[in-house]
Amino acid sequence: MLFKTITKENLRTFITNIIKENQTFAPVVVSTDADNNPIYQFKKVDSFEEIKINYTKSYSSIKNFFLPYKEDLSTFHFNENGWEQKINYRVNPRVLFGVRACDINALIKLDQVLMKGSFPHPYYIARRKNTFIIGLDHEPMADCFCQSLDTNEVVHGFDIFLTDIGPKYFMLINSSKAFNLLKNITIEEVKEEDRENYIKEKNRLASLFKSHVDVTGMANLMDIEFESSVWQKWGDKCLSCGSCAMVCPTCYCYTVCEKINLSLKTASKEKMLYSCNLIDFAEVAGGHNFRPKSSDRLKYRYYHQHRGFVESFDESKCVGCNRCQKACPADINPVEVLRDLRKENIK
Amino acid sequence: MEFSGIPLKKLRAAFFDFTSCEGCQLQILNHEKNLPDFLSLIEIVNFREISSDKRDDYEIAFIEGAVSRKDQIDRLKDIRKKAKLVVSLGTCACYGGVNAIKNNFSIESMVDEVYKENKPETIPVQKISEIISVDLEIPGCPVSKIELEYIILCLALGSVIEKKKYPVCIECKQNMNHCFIDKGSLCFGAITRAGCDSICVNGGLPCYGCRGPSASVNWMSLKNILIDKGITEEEILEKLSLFNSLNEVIKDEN
Amino acid sequence: MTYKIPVYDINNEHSLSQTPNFNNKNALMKTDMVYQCEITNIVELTESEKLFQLKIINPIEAKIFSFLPGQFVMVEVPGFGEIPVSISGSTSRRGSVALCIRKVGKVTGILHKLKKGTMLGIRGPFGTHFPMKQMKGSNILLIAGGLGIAPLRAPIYWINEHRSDFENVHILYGVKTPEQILFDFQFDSWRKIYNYDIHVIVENSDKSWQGKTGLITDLFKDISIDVKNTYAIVCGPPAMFKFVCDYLNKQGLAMNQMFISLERRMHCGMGKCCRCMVGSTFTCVDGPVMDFWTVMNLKEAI
Amino acid sequence: MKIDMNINISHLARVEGHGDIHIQVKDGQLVDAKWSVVETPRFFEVMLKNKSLDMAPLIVSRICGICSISHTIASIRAIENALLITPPEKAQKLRLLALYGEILQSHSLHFFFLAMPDFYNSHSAISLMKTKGEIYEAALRIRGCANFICDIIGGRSTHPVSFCIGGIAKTPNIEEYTYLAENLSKIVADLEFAAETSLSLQMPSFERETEFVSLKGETNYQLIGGSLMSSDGVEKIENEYLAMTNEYTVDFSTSKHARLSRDSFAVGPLARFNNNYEFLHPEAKKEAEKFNLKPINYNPFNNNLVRIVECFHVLYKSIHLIEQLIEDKSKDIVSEYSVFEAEGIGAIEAPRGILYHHYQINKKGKIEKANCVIPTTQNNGNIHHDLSFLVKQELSANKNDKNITHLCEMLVRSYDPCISCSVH
Ligand SMILES: Cc1cc2nc3c(=O)[nH]c(=O)nc-3n(C[C@H](O)[C@H](O)[C@H](O)COP(=O)(O)OP(=O)(O)OC[C@H]3O[C@@H](n4cnc5c(N)ncnc54)[C@H](O)[C@@H]3O)c2cc1C
Ligand code: SF4
Ligand code: SF4
Ligand code: SF4
Repeated sequence: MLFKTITKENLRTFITNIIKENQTFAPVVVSTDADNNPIYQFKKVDSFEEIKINYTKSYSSIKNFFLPYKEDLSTFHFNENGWEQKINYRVNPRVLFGVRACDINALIKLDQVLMKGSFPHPYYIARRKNTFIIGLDHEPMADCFCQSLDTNEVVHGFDIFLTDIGPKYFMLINSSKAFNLLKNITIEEVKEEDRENYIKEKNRLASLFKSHVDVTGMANLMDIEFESSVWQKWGDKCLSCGSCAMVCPTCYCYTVCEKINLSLKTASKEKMLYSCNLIDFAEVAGGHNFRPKSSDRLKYRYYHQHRGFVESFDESKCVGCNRCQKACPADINPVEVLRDLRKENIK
Repeated sequence: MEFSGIPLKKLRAAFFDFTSCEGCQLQILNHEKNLPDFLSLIEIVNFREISSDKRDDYEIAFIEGAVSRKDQIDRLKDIRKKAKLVVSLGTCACYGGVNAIKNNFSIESMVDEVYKENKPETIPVQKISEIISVDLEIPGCPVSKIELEYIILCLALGSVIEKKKYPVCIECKQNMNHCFIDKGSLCFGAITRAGCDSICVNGGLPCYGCRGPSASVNWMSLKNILIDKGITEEEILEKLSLFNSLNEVIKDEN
Repeated sequence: MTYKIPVYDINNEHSLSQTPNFNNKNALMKTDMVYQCEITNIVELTESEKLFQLKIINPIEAKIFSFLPGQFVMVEVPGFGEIPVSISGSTSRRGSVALCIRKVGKVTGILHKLKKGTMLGIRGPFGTHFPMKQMKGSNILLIAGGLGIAPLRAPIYWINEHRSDFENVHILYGVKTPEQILFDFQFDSWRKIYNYDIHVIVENSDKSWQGKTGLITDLFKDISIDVKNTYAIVCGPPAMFKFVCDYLNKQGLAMNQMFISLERRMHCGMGKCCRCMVGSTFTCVDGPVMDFWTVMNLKEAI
Repeated sequence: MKIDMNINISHLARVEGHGDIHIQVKDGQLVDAKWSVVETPRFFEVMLKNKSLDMAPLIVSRICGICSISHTIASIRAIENALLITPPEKAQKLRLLALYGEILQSHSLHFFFLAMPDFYNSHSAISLMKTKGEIYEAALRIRGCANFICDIIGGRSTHPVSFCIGGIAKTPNIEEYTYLAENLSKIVADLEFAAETSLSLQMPSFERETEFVSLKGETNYQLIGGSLMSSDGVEKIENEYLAMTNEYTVDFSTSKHARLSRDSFAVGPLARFNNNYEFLHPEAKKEAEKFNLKPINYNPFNNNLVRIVECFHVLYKSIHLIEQLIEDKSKDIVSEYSVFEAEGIGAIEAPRGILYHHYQINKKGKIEKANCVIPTTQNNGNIHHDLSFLVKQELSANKNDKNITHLCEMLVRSYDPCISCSVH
């Protein structure tokens, strides 16, 4: 990793030029919520001015640039002799600008499952390797609890990461691709005062967290509290709508659906992101459902995050972005669920 | 005919309209790109709106619209006798649809108000399955042509027709919409069966449930959520009854 | 000066141009590329079950494809879907895959319409297998409920092909009604040629049925087992294997000497879609074959 | 020759909804000719009672699946007129564009799929597609593009979702505009090809002087709001629509009839053409000249050709409007409003003619009373009178019953009646 600084003016020029030559996605305002707060999403931008650089967090996570909601795994082409299967992993390079630390950490978690271990997922790898990520530090929102999950700091998984230190940005450069691009613009060596400002800023950001949840020993607790009434309590609220998993930066489960083209000449095998909260997630032949109740399914989502994933990778799958609560019509709040489980809410 | 080892059957289909806006029938002619392929999968033997040919040897009868007059009942029974497979096409046929709002008023006062003389005969609105047995329901106001294409293809191939069990919210998220409930308004997407690609929410309108309930409905929770947001029970009921499609959901309430 | 991000074409990676080898779990490969197979034979077993004999067309793929008893493949019917099916044949017949499939829904329904000569696809083998080598020198109890006999055919063939490695072999098989009995045309050869002891029991019998009536556990009265030197392989619905294994455990058979095969919904076979996760275990990668101890330690296994 | 003939067509095909034709001739003399609508009434006006305002456009959209955009816009306009809301200009432009889309969609549906088979002695477009492949490929592209406009602007081509009281809920992005503009430019050739082919179509010769009612063009071919006019010289403002329609019931039809200066009047493409010819787009005028059409034209069969003329008009207008919209960077698309006791009328030109929605709103913002007057309702009387005129003309030309039946069907179709709409 290299450490440099870049002036705000130069960053603007840099990003403007990147936008000119690459498909670039960055946060823009798309709506406002009941309290009149802006809602942001990563959308394709045509100029630096469109970007809301001081955005809070995007409503949907950036995982969908790597795991699209829907994606053709392969296509079948029918002919007189039968059929032929075709697979293509080609992805055009694109740039994501303004990605938060927790979201980059979420990608690292996905990398564990989808790039390493058994049966690496070529579709994901193709997207991951063709996405240039420029990260950006920010003040946490009141409901962000990434600090509790150690995901508010990044050390890898990005190309460039920026921290605002007043007149300029402190810059972490983490790929040769990034290094080559930066040759186009003036960047500066880190000076003593920059380092001071950087550390100060980092400490300031860390001190701003208001939401905390203790996840130590959570993995075992999940097993111990498997029959807990807490699940019933939250399960009664849950609408089994799957919104949480759709916006979550690390939920990756899916369903597969095949479609024959009306012409009967081709068919496609489509992967669609699913959610373990949906009623037929664990339904098998014969109609048996392993998780018939909404509370079973809600529990399972937490179980995968705080036990299953920990067992495999020694860390939780949740990064603490709290998008799931924002997207949940029933306002189910992961911090409250986990606290309930720790019996911290009982006075 | 055969498709990759599977026998392919060109089904003789008829389309009939009852009390409706005929918007669902219109969808059959839409999605123009696929229309020639679509028409090659079925043989249309009766479709008054676009053809003056009329034959009674149909295997599948697609019924659009609800019942709102006595003579329609006999017409329906006759269709049931002739068809091997009866399909309710659209929300009117499956649930009564917008027409059923009429059932909140007394027939007599209604007729009096609109017709001073030459008063027509009319009965309360009923869905098709209240009159005859229905083999397949394809709700939607209007039906989604893409879904209809899929169903016709399944019928031609003799394959199982899979209904989505999950609610509209999933599709709404796929379309990266901001949730109406987070905006403080009402939406029934969380209890409505997906398959429309959340087309209403994409366009700026909440989902009022034209496709009927999804496979897992938690009405009590949704109702509490809406009331928490400051939406009145009266408004919830008004919107819930737009299509007459979510009635069974409220029944659970008691 | 350019700001263009270079393309990284993963298609150029050497391993992606190779024929996928699903036994090499850690390699980057075209994980969704199927082996094309021809249906060479279809045996109608009952009204709802058929045995499909598939032949892998490409000789290289036929050579790569090797499996162990208990493993499964993902069967692809292009345009309709892909489903997990246990391999129900001998491990020694290279390039040939036998599948016994019950008609329950969309894909299986279409499979039952297909004729000899149709092309299908398979991916695999996936999952864990029965530890046949570890069982060497022991008595073997093969216990099947209903369709559970399908995955048992692989160990049945294996044991015969290595007959001297094993002691007594008992097959206990329970079904609901007599018509549902599968593979009874093979029972004679299994008894006489393979030298297995076979017991069948039917839950609801009719006049035509000459044999025993009752629950599968009733069959234990007819055999004697040496719990110290026996391994059990149990396949069937969750309620059945729990019942059977609990019984055997009470008789003194150790939990880790009983193996069962779990069924879950699966869409990939590779630990990616999460549909088959039980607690934190992937049935497709860490299973479907597990010993009873492991299963009992999984939340919501049954 | 003194002939007897009874023509009874029940549920006329290739029209929207259920209508019957009855002709009775005795000794070569016409005894009775009836156009009777037998559609079941749905009582939309009653359904609207006590409904919240935002529900009104959604409900009335379901009056008709083919012209749902027109109903939605008319409904919203009635509410906006009542509550004195002026939607932002951009929203107004988008609504107009959607209406263009609907006219193109509806006209091309009618011309190619419902009317065209008559001219080739065919029963349906489905069979005609096999022999007239080229025309139908063009027709499908035209319709595809028309539906695409509606999808993009209204969120969906049938029962739009993006129109709201005060404006519009979303605007297309640049990519969508550009794609739309490109597609529209592409189908110009298709439409020209279709028009070229239509030159050879023989419209039956028939004329009956009648009154034509439409919105009054001041500076353009008026489609949304403004004042009302008739070719007999009547002029009214939007709010006086009742004086323009004068609905009454008849015993042989569930749909009402209407009259103004004469027994009946006509609305629709030919009425607009006759009343507002000067405001047609020059390219549309050129087309009209090719068809030898000039105002004032009294042959209802020419409605068919005027549809093609109007297609040219809306096509060129749409292309132009999209250019303007691309330039229009304003973000203002919805006007705020408050509710009070009020009454409002919205008049617009639907594909089949002038359409009125009229609501009384109470102080709680609920609809107290509603009235909708549908184009086909206004045309029913005219169709009815045309029928006897046509039969008489053909009888004196010694035509047989087969010929007469065919012509009667064609006559009704040329009005493109939207029957379920008329019995709302
Ligand atoms: C390891 C394993 C081995 C199996 N071996 C055999 C075998 O040897 N013979 C045999 O007949 N069956 C076997 N099955 C079951 C078989 O996979 C299902 O019957 C099949 O997937 C149903 O597919 P369908 O499209 O016909 O059903 P669908 O129409 O999709 O649905 C019918 C039912 O099957 C369930 N289902 C759908 N897809 C799957 C899936 N991918 N996995 C599990 N359930 C699903 C649905 O939830 C539904 O309840 C095995 C399953 C597993 C997990
Ligand atoms: S579970 Fe919720 S808080 Fe955790 S990463 Fe997912 S969306 Fe964010
Ligand atoms: S807007 Fe409606 S459909 Fe979309 S997520 Fe919210 S509740 Fe679900
Ligand atoms: S979003 Fe809701 S109302 Fe709209 S089409 Fe879908 S199901 Fe129907």
